[in-house]
Amino acid sequence: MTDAGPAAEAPAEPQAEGRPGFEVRLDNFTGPFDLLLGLISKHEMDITEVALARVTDEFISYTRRLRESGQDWALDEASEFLVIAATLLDLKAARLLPTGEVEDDEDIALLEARDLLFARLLQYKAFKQIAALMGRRLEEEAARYPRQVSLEPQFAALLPELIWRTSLADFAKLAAKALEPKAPKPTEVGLAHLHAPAVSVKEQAAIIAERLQDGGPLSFGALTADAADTTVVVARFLALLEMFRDAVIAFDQASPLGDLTVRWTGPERDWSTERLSEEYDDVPVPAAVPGDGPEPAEAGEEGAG
Amino acid sequence: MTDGADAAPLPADEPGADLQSLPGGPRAALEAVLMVIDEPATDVELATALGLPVAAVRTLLEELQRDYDGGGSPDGTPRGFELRSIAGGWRIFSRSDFADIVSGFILEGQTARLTQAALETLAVIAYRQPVSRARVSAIRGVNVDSVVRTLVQRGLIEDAGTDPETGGLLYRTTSYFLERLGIGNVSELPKLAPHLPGLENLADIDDSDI
Amino acid sequence: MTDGADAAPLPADEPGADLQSLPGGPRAALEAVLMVIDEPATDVELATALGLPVAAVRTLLEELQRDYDGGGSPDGTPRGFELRSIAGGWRIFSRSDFADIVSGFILEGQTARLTQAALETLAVIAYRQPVSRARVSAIRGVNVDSVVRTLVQRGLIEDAGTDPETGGLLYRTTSYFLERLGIGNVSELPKLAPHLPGLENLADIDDSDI
Repeated sequence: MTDAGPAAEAPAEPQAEGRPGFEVRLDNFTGPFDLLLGLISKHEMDITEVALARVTDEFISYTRRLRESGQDWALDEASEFLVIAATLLDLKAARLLPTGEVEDDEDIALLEARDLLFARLLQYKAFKQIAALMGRRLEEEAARYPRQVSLEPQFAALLPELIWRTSLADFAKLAAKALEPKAPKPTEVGLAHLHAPAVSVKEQAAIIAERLQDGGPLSFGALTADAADTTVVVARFLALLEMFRDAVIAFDQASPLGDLTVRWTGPERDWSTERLSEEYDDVPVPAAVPGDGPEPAEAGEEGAG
Repeated sequence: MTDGADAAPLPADEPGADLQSLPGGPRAALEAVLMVIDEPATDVELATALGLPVAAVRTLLEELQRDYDGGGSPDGTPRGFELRSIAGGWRIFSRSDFADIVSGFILEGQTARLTQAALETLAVIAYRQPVSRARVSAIRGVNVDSVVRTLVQRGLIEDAGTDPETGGLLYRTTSYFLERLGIGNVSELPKLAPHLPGLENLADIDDSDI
Repeated sequence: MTDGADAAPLPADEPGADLQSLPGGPRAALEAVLMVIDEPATDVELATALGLPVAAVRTLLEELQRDYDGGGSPDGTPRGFELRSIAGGWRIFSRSDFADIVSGFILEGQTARLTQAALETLAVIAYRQPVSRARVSAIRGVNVDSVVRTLVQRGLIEDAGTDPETGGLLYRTTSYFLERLGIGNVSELPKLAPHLPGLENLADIDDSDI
C-alpha cells in the first residue's frame, strides 16, 4: 500500500460501494477526481495547470445527473468536494505566488501555508481511505452473528427476585426526564471564524462614499489599494453593490476585462449609509471567503512570529 | 423461499444451491443457524432457509445431536452443549451436566436491582409502547440493546410484533411490570403531558435522525 | 469465587472441584458457559466461573478455537460457528460464510449501513480520540453534529468528558465499536501513517494545527 502511493491507489478507492465516482475531464488530465488529487499531492501535476473552474463545472453537472437519477448520496459527495475544492483553491493561490527565492518572512509564511494545505489535503485523503477500510471491515464483521440467546428457562428462574423501590410518581418523573426533548449538548464556542476582526459593509460604504464625493471617479483597484486584507476588499465590493442598488454610484468599463471605474451619481452631501439595505447589518464578512481558510492565516501568523 | 425446494432442482440463486461448496457444507450451515437463533426453529423453517428437503434437514439435525452428545469425538466425549427439540423447535442449550457451573456464572455479578439506565429505558418503553429499540435508542441518545435484553430477561417487557414500516421488533411492558408498579393497567400511568409541553411533535424529532 | 482454586485441593462445593469427573471435563464446561453468555466474556471471568487458573482457561479457549475451525474434524472441516476473542472478551459467532442463511433468522441486530459521512467521522474519532466535535469538523471540513448524534445512538461512540480548555464535549469509541469491527482494542486499528505518503513528519503538523 505504501509503495503504491496515493496515485496508484486512487482508482480503487473512490466509492466503497463500487460506484464510479466523479471523473474530471481537462485538457491535461482525464480520470477520477481522487487520482487528480493524488497526482497533485505527489507533485506529479502542477496545481497551477489545473483549471479548477472546469473541475467545478463538471462536478456540478455530475451531481445534477446523480440527483436526476435519484441517488441520494450526492449531498455527501458535494460537501466533500467543496472542502477539497476550497483547499485546492487556497493551494493554487499560494502556488501562483513567486517562490523562486525566499526573501522575507512573508514568503516563508506563504510557503508554510502551502505545506499546511498539502498536509490538510493528505490528511483528509488518509481518513477517507481509512474510512473505506473500516467500512469494508464492518461489513465483513456484520456477516458474523454473535450468539446472544435469551437465558434458558432453568437459569432465568435462578435470577434473584427483582427489588423494586421506584414509586409510580418517581417512575413518571423518570419518563418525563427521559422523554424531554434534549437541548443540544454544549460544544465549544467556535473560534475559527474570529481570526479576522469583523468588517462592516456599512463602514466601508461610508469610506467609499467619502472618497468618491471628494476625489471623483476612481478605479476599483484604487478604492481597495489601502485594504489591509481580503476581508476589507470583499466588504468594499459588497458595499459597492449595495450602493449601486441604491443608485448613488455608477460603473464604467472602457473595454471588456478593463479597469472598472466607479463614480458618484448620488446627492451631494445628505446621503447616508443608513439607506443601505439591512442585509449585511449583523453579518460581518467572514475572514476567508473561499470556504474554510483559517488555517493558512493561522500558519502565516506562526511563520511570521 | 419456495415450498417446493425439496422437489425441484434448485435455481442458482437459491440458498442451498451452493451450500455444498461452502466449508462444512449443509451441516455447518445448519450449525451456524442453530448457534445464533434465540427462538427454537422448526425443521421446516430450517429446511426453507437452507433450501434443502425437510427430510434431509431432519437427518442432519439428528446427526448433529449425536455428534454433540459424543458421537463426534473418537472417545465419545460429549460437547458442553446439546441440541434439543422442544415443542417442535430446535435449539442449542448448555448441557445440563454443567448447570451448577453455568448458574454460578450467571448469578455472579447479577444484581437484584435495575440500573438507572435500565429504569430510564423501561420508562421510555412504558410511555411509548409499542416501540422499537431504534426509537428508544434515539430518545435516550445511547445504544439500548443490552439494557433491552436485560428488561426482557427480567420479564418487565416483551416482544410486541414487528414494526410494519421498519421491520424492527417492537416492545411493550408486561403484566409483571404492572404488578411491580402496583397498577392494573398501562392507562393508570401518571399523565406526562403537564411536564412535557410539545411532547406531541416529539415523534418527528426523534425519528428523523435514526 | 476463589483465586487459589488452582493450588489447594478444592472443597467439594467449589466449581471446578469435580470438573474432571463430568462428561467432557473442563473443556465441555467451558463450552457450556460460552453457550449462555450474551456479551463477550473475558478469560478471567470464565476462569472464575470454572474455578480454573486463567492460563489453563486460555489454553482451553485456544484449543476450542482450533477445534471449531476444523482441527477437531478428521478431514479439517470447520464447524458452522467460531470462537473469537474481540473487544477484550470471548464469544461464539456464526461463521461468516453462512451470513446469507443466518440473516434470514436474525431480525434484530441488523444495523443499517453507515453513510460515507458517518464512516469518515467515525474514522476521525477513532484515530483522534478523545476528540471534540469542533476538531472533527475541522478535519472533515463540514459540520458533523448530526452524524455524531447518529453514531452515539448507534452506540459506536460515547461521551468522554469535556475538554478542559474549550469546555466542549469529547467523544471516544465504545467497546461495541470494537465488537462491530472485530478487534480487541483501538491499537489494532490499521495504522494511519501508510495512508499519508511522503509526509512522515505530518503527524506533528496535523495535530497541532487543525
